[in-house]
Amino acid sequence: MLFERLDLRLEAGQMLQVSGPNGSGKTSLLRLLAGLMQPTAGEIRWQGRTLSEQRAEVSRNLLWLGHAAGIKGLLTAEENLAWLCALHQPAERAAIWQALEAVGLRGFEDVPCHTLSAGQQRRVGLARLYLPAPPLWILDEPFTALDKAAVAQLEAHLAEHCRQGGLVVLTTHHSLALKPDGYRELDLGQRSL
Amino acid sequence: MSFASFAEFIAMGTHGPYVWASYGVSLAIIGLNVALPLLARRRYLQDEARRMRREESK
Amino acid sequence: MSNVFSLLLARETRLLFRRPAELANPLVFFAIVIALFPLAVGPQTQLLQSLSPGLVWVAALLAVLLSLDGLFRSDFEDGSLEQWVLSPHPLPLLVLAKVLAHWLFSGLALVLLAPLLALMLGLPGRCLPVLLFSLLLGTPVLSLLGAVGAALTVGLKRGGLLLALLILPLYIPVLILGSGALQASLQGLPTLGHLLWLASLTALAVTLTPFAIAAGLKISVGE
Amino acid sequence: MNWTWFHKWGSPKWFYEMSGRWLPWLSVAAVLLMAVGLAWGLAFAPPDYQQGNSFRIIYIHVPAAFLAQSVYVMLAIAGLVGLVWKMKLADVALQQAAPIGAWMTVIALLTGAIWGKPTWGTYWVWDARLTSMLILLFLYFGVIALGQAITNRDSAAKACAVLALVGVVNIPIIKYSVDWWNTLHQPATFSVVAKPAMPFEMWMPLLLMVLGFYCFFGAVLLLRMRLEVLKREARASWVKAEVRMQVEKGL
Repeated sequence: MLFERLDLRLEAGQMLQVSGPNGSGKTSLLRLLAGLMQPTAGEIRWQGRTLSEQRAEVSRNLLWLGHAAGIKGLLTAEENLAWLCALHQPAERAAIWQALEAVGLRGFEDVPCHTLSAGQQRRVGLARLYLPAPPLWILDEPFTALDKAAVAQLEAHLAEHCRQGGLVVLTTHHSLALKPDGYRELDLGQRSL
Repeated sequence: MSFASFAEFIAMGTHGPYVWASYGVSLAIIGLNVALPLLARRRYLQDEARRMRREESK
Repeated sequence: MSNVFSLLLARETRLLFRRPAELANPLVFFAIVIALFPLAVGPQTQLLQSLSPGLVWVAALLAVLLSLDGLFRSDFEDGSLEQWVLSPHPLPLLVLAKVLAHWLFSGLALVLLAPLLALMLGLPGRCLPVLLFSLLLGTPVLSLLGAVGAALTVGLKRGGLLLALLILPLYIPVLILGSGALQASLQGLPTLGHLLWLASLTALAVTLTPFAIAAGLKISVGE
Repeated sequence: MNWTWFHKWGSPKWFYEMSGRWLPWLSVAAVLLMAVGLAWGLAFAPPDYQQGNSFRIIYIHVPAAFLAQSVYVMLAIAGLVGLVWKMKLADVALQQAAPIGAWMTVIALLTGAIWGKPTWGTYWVWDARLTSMLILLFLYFGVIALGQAITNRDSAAKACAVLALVGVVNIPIIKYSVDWWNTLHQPATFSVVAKPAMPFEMWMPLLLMVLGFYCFFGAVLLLRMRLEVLKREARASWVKAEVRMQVEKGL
C-alpha cells in the first residue's frame, strides 16, 4: 500500500510534477496513470472513461518514458527511434535526424547506442519528444544524467508542449526553473499515509 | 460381510500389505492436509495475540 | 498493423545478427547433448539407431527451451516491453512477430542441423524427410509454448530452472508425436497421421499462445 | 439473471461469514461419507474375481484421481474468474487449492503404484493413466512453484491463472497423446479402473468415497481460504475484530 485518498484531475495545458522522497511511490503513481499497473482500489479515467475501457484509445494519446527508455544498445540511435515511433506512428528519416540534432546528437545517428554515454543514451530516448508525438506525456525522471544546458533545454521544451495544449506528468528531484502556467506539484512525501 | 474373520480381513487374501499400505499412506496424507491449515491458523492467531499484547503494553 | 509486424520482424532479425554467438549457442548445445548419449549408453549402432528418434527429439526440445530463457529478458530490462504494452498495437501480434523471428533463426537452424546429428546416431537416410517435417512442425509449438513460460518468468531473478519446470510438462504431446513419427518411419510404418496431428498442434499454438504470452508479459511488466 | 450473488462472493467478509457456516456441515459430510464408504469398500464389498482383494485400493485411488483432475480444472476456472472479473477471492481459491490438488495426485500415484505390485508384479509400469497422473503432478508443481517465486501477491495470482489456463487447454491433448503413446508401445495392459460392469455393492461405496473426497476438498479449501483471507485483509476492521475474538477465545 503506497498511497490512499489521492484525488487528482488534470486538464490539457497542465504540467504535474510528482515529487517526494525515494520510496514514496512516485514511479508507481506514474505507472498507474499510464496503465502499466492496476490500482488496488479506485480508478483512473481518461476523458471520462476508465483506462481499461479504452486501452487502445489511451495508448494512442500517451507517450511513456520510464526509467529505461526502451533503447537497444545493439541498434543505432536512428534505428531505435524509428522503431519507437513506429509503435505509435512511423516517422520520416529526416524528422528523426532533426530530433537527434535537437537533443545534441548530431553525427551520432549511425552509432550503436551501447557506445554512447549514459547521458547520450538518455537523450536518444528524449529525442522522441521532438518527433510528432501524442499529447499526453508521462515521464519518469527525464532529467537524470543530463547536463545543465540540456536540462534547461528540456524544461523549455516541456513548457512549450504544455502551452500548445499538451499535458505533462513527470517526476524529478530538482525544482523546475521554468514552470508553465498550468504547473502543479504533488508532493507524495507531505501526504500522511 | 465378505470376510469370515478379523484375521482374514487383515490378511486381505494375500494382498494385505498392499491394501493396508495404500490406505495408510492415503489417510496420512489426508490427515496432513487437514492438520496443516489448522496448525497454520493456530500459529497465525498466536502471532496476532503476541502482537496485540505488545501493542497494549506500549 | 501488418506494417508493425514486419518492422518488428526486421528489428529482431537485426538484433539477432548483431550478436551471432547467441544464435550459435543453442545449436552447439544441441550437438553436445546428442554427443553425450553414445558416450553414456555405448557406441553400438543397433542400440543407438533404435534410440535415435527419442534422443534427437529430447535434445531438440531442451535446446529450444534453453534458447527461450532470455527471449524477453533484455526487452524487459531496457524498458522495451513497457513501450510494447503501451503501444496502440495489439500485444499478441507483436509477441507473435518476436517469437517468429526467434524461431526463424534458432528453431529453423536447429531443424537444419538435426539430420546431420541423426545420421551420426545411425538413423537411416530414408527417415530424414520425416525428421525434417516433424521438427519443422513441432519446433514452432515448442517456441510458442516456451515463450508463455518466458513471459511469465521474465521478471524473476533466476527464471531459467522455473521456466523448465513450467513448460516441460506442456511439451509432452509434441515430444510424443514428433518422436512417434520418427519411430514409425524407422519401422517403415505410415507417418502422415503423426505429422497431421503435429500440424494441428502448430495451428492451435499459433492461434492461442500469443494471447497467453501477451497476458504473461502484461503481468510481468505490471509488477 | 440476478448477479448479486456473484458480487457478494467477491466480498471477503461475506465469504468469511458464509464459509464459517458451511464448514461444519462439509466436515461432517466428509467424515460420514468417507467412513461409510471405507467400511463398505474394505469389509463388505465382494473381492474382484481377477484381482482379488487388491482391488479395494480403487476406493481411494479413483476418488483421489478424480479429485486431482477436477481440482486442476477448478484452478483454471478460478484463474479465469480472477483475470476477467478481477475477483480477489478467486485468486485466493486458486492458490489455496493447488497444494491440495497436488497431494491428491500424490495419493493417486502412490496407491496406483502399490496396486501395480500384486497386479503387474512391479511397482511402476508406464501405464497411460499413471503417466498422465505423473504429468498432472508436474503441472501442479509448476503452478505452485510459480506462485512461490513471484513476490507480488497480485502478480503471482495472475501469473498462476494464466499458467493454469494454458495447462487446462493442454490437459486433454496430453491425455490423448499419452493414451495413444501407450497403446502404441504396450498394448492390452489392464488398468486400475478398467471395469466393464461393476455390481452395485462394488460401485456404491466408490460413489460414496468420491462424494466424500469432494466434501473433504471443500472443507480443507475453505479452511485454507479463510486463513488466507484473514491474512490478506488484516487491515480491515472486521478482520481485526474477528482476530481479536478468536484470540480471546483461545486464551
